[in-house]
Amino acid sequence: MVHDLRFLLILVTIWVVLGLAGLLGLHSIRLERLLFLLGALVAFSVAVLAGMFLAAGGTAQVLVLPLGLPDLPFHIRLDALSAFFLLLVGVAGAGISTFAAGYFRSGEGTAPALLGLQYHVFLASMAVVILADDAYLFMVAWETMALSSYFLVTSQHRIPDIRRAGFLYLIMAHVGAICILLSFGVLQGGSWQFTFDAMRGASLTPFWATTAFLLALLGFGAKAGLVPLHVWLPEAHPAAPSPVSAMMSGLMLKTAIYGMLRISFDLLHVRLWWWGALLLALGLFSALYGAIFAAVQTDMKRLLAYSSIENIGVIFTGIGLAILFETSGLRLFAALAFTAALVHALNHALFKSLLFLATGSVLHATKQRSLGKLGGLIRHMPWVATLALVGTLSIAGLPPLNGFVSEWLLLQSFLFTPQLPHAFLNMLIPLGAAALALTVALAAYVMVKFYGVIFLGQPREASLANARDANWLERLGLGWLALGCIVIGVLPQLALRSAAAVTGTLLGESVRPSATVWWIAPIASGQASYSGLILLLGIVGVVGVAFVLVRFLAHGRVRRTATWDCGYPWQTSRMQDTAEGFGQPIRHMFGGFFRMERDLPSPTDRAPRYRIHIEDRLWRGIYLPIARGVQRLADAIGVVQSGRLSIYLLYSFLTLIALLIFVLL
Amino acid sequence: MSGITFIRQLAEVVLAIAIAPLFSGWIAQCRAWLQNRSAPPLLQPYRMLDKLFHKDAALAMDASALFRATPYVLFGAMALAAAIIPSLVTDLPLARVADAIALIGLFATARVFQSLAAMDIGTAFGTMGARREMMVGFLAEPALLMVLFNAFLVFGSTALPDLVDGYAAHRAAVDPSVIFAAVAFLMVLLAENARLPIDNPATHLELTMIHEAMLLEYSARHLALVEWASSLKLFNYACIGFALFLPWGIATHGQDGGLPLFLAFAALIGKLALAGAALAFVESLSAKLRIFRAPEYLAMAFLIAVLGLLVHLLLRA
Amino acid sequence: MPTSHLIAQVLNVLAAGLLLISFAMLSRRRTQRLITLLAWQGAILFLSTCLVAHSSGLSEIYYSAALTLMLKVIALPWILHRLIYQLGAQWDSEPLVNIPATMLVGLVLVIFAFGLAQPISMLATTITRHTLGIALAVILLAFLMMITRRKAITQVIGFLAMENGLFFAATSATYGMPMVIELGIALDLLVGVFILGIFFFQIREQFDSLDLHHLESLKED
Amino acid sequence: MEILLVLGLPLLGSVLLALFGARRFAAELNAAMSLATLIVSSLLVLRVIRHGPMLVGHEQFFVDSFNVFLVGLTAFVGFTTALFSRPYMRIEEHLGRVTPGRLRLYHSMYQLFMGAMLLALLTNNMGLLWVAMEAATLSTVLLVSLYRTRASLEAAWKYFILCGVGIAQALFGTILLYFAAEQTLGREGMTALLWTHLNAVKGQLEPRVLGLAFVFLLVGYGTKVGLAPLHNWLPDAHAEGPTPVSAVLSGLLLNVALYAVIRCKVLVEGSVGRSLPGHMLMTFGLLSAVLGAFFLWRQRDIKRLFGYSSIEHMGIITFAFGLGGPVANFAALLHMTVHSLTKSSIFFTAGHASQTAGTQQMDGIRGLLGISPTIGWGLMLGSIAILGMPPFGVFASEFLILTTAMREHPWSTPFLLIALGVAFAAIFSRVQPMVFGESDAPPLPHSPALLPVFVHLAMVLTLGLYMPPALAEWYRAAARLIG
Repeated sequence: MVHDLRFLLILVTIWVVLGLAGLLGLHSIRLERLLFLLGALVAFSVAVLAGMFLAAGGTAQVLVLPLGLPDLPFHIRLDALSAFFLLLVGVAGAGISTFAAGYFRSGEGTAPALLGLQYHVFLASMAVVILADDAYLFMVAWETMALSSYFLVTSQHRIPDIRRAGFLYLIMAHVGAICILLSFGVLQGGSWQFTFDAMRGASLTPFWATTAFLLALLGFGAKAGLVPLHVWLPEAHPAAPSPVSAMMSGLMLKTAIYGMLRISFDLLHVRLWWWGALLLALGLFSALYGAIFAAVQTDMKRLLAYSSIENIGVIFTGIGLAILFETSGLRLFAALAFTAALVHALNHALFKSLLFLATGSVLHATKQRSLGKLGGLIRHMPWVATLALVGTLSIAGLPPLNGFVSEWLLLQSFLFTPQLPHAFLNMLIPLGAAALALTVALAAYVMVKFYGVIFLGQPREASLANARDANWLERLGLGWLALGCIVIGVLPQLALRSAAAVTGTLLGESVRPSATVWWIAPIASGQASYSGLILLLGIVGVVGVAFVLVRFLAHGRVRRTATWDCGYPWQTSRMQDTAEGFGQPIRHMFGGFFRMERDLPSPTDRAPRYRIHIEDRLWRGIYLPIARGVQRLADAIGVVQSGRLSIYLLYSFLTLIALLIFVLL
Repeated sequence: MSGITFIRQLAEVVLAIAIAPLFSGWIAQCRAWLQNRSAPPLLQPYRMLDKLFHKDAALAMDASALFRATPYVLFGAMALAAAIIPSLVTDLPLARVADAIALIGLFATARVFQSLAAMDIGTAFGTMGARREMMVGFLAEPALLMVLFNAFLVFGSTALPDLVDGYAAHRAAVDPSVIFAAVAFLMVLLAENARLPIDNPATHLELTMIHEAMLLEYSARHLALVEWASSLKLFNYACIGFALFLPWGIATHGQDGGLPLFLAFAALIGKLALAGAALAFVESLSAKLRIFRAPEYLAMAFLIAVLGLLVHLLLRA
Repeated sequence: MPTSHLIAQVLNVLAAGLLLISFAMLSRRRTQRLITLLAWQGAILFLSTCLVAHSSGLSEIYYSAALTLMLKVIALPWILHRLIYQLGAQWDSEPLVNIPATMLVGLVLVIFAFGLAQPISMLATTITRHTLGIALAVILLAFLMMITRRKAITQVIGFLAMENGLFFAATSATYGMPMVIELGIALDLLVGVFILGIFFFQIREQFDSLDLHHLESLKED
Repeated sequence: MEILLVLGLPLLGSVLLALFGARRFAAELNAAMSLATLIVSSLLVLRVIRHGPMLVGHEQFFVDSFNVFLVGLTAFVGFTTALFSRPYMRIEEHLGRVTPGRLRLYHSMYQLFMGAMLLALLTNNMGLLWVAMEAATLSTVLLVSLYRTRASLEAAWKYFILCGVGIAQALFGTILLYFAAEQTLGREGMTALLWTHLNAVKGQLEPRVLGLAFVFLLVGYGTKVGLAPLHNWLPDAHAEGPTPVSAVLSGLLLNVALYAVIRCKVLVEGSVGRSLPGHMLMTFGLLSAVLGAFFLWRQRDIKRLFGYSSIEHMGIITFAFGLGGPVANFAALLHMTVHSLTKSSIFFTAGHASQTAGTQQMDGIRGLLGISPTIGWGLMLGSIAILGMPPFGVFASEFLILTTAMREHPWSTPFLLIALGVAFAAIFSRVQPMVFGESDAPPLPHSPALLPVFVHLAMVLTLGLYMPPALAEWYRAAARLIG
């Protein structure tokens, strides 16, 4: 019974059609709104289909389309893994599209119709990437995804910085894509079949398997923003319009995760334990790196971008653990780590999109991106503030919301690493757990900064007073995502059950989704367990009781007074602690990571100013040298074209002689 | 859940809420003795709470709903934690809701809410306090996790009831690593509960304070709830410590009935008394650290915990 | 048979002459002199072609001999003479760097060419087979000459010398290409020279000189 | 019959245009003649598809699936380029860069050039092939020097001398070939130069001679393909000639030259075996690809830029042919097709772009989207296509080539990776600011004809996503022929 797949295909095509339909009215924003809403509907149905498929157990369905290369028609396949990621795309996509329907205004950069086209092509290509079952279709969809998102990023192409960001993004994406291509070239292993089925069948020597794995890691790592391949991410995500940032950060990065999982767990049979160690190290480093840089950002979207790097790092950590366990035969623990990675991917899709969209609303309401010019918006934009609070708490990894679930699962799987049969490794990895804990807590720090500086405190600019709250469509979109965060947080069983289908097919083993409906105990009931539902009910219950008692026994009288000014009556809102201030402890502690230039005012300054500029060491360390090297090489080679005819003749002459000698020998 | 267990659960929560202020009062008294001050009466905390509850709450002009809700959230979180931690008996209906790691998460929730509330008014002190509180938090967490890791390695679970039962099963086996873990845990406890040497609960000297800085804008019943919550937090930490390192006397599975319960209660009181005295002693010996010495302090705690871990792995192998 | 042997001897002598002329071209400075040498080359080609025709008894080679006479001995040199007179370039000469070195390189080339041609010419059935190496040598020498020259006209002369070498190769190794091809080649050659003639004037009016160092502006800088 | 027309029509056209080339309707006539050629050659194509290879005119003309597809391509691009050149040359005239007299030369030479290329493709006679190539060179020399500026003269001169010398080498190669053939075939009825006959007996041909012959042929025709280090004429000629000529040069002439090389390769392989020619081609290919990519990095002139990109792509195609085998040959043929379609369309847009900006210097070209969205999007999409981004067809062939290389000659992939990466960075970093950003240039006097651009791009896009079975079969057959 293949019609799940058929339906999905139809839905994907509908996306494309919607995109094209926008061209009917090139500048009519109304039409676009409608189309975006329809797109949201489609996304929702994709999610529903994928969810039903997973619930049904996820037996693979295959289909061959009469398109593509002559010997290589497009193969598509729906199995548990792809269904899970489709679910992710659908759920988050529905929210983002709804928001986008209310967000895009005409007169901002590209014409709305083109925006709509690129947007829907972007969505569709992501779905196809996940559905693809042969290398060619995969690559086509993959690059289409990069391309459409590039155009979306540069939709306001009159700003040079945005152009620069877009260029950096596209070049990284393209080079990564070539690496993935080469990896496929290895994977097909002599059978000139580029279908994934053939690759599953192909038997590779460890050397070739490693080559394929490393190439894939390069390619997908570049897309996912794994340090040190992350440089494009903090440039491109802020440059894009907020719904697009949400899509890129929430969904597109996950397609890279999908690719990594697909290749290393499905297409490759040989797996070496040190791959896992490598991924683990890279993941932890990225996580820490992202968190630290996020803490010192002063632009709200850059902050979120760096936090994306952090979360991607967390996910890769999970994958690395899974490989380590799997190669040591500890399948159940592998399943646990794998599940943690999957669930965290899903969660990140939800709360990161939510937060990016929230910044979008703030941007529209205030025209400000710099944290130094925001503040106190909870009073003017209560809706956005409340929904963003949900996202903030989730991404900070706090129970009873969803962010905590995945991190809890990951820590749980870390607890079993001492059972690994590798000396040293099983003593080192616990430190990894510590690093993870540090990262999680840092994320909480970052998010307090984010939320506090934007929504709390006094408005730092007078203009903020007339900020308007989001319109109903935007609220709907935000609300949907927030709901997602809460539901997964409170009923993690749902996510676990979906993930169980995946691990079941890929690892042959899966964690127990839940002991009872009440709580989850992934390894064994009676072992470590957690219940978001009861936590939530408990807190709410106690709070309610406490509230009633206080009101009942004491009283509810409130006197509104001025803020205590510590005896200094001339305080202004500019005297609040700033984003820089909030980042200061981090700068102080992790100074080694940054390249800082700052000019401090001297006490005698008439108009004292404080400026700090923080840079990524890796950028100067790796990328600029490469660029310079290419430039030098190009200059050296340019000498060849000297302009003198006799020199050119000499070239031909020497070539001739050389070839003749070559033939003689 | 059957009625009796439910009642037991309820009793434990109520007990915790009731005696938490007493515990902090007792610590204050011990400190006073050790510093040859005339000690405040033991019930002073209750008097203060009572006073605060009957005052009118003075709220800053533009305090948001978040600001007003936070005290209740804090209190709720801490009370729930108290319900989960086996302070008297291990087979509680709620005990399975969260293992130790989840408990840390719960505390983190409380911390975040408190920091956000502190930033809400937008005074310099509030934000500064929030920043420092979060900083201490993210420094303390790795050490705490290492402690739990250690416990897991010894008893194969991070659920507190299992740990306690595990002790009961083979109480003779005291792993040397546990001692390291205990020291680390104590250091973390001091840091997390705004005690010396990280923070001084008794000071209002603006530039050094962390916890107090966040409460500056609170008054009356809100303040009362916050204070109560923080004493509950201290109590909870103490109980976690007992569950991890001196679980003697806690009524394990099957040991229901009056006597074990009473014994457990007595044991708890005794342990609390000793622990309070010990805390006061440690605090009196130590001086407040500069805020940027805090990382070194917590790094030390982390190091000790890791040492414990490695010791365990070595001995096991 | 003795006559064919004799003919072969004569052919070899002619070939040697061809080679000699190529070396002479390498070392001449005066443009006019070069043109004369070119004409001489053509003449030798004509003779050798006649001989080949005679010995092989293939009539169409006579045609190609006639073609050679008309084109290479009469037409092209004449056109070139007219050109340089009209361009007023008949007296100008160009400095050549280090003629002995050039000669030495040329010598090496000749050896190389012979070595290259040796195994092949063994296969040939024609009586002229040994001259294949010489033809190749002539081609390479002409190439060398084009490289060393700094003036447009002299480069063209080098180019034509190369054609001569090719033609010689064709006749000596294979009794000449089929007629159609030869006609086509000749036509191309003629048209090419005409176009070049046009070019000379244009270049002159643009740069008022035919020195190639004016034509070095298009480059990577 | 068709063949006669295919060859006759362009010649007739060049004669007519030599007479009326200066008239108002000359451009239309040019287009019409090209259209006629296109129609006839498509008839020829259909016929070959239906009845298979054909050998006509005393075996002087030979059509198999390899060259017939190039014939179709050549006729098609010739036609679209004629369409494009109509408004383009009008604008040039309007800008006073060409006189009616020059236009006459231009049109007549254009047709002659098309004729010469078709002859080169269709002939079965290696000598005739040589003659046709030389004729093509001569006609394009005049086209390149059309503007009579210093730069264009210099470019034409270099083009002439380099290609002349190269072609001379090719002639020597041909002579050697003939010489070798004579040993086996004898010289009865001058069949010894007919490719079909040579192909029949290639097994018996003397390997040493053929090895030498291949060297000369490769250097000779390779010069016209633009293989590094024989490429030096190419960027100048592309940059200085009128844009339609640049389009046909890199869209068609390079293909035809490469066609010649491959025909020779087939013969040589038969006698000396695969490895020698294969390695030569692969080396040349990689060298051209890498050098071309690095040259791209430092360009300022838009047409020069894309000239170098042609070198890079020719390198890739040559490399693929060097790899050999059904997959690689298939990919190479596909790449020939999509490259000539894409590159010509890029030159169309680049030409109009430089007309709007009034300069070929890329620093002077800004904000095309603002001036004329069609030009802007044309250039953007074209560059993206030529850079091998899916879903455009260029990617399809690069996909096959890279994956094949990865398995067969892994050592070569780093070079390809570098070449593609550098080329991408170079071209895109130039194109982006030209397309995006602000500009205040005035619109063109005549409306540009960009229909061909989008037709080409649409075809390339289709080839990337769906290849008609007939076409695929045809490519396969051709790939088999090349072996």
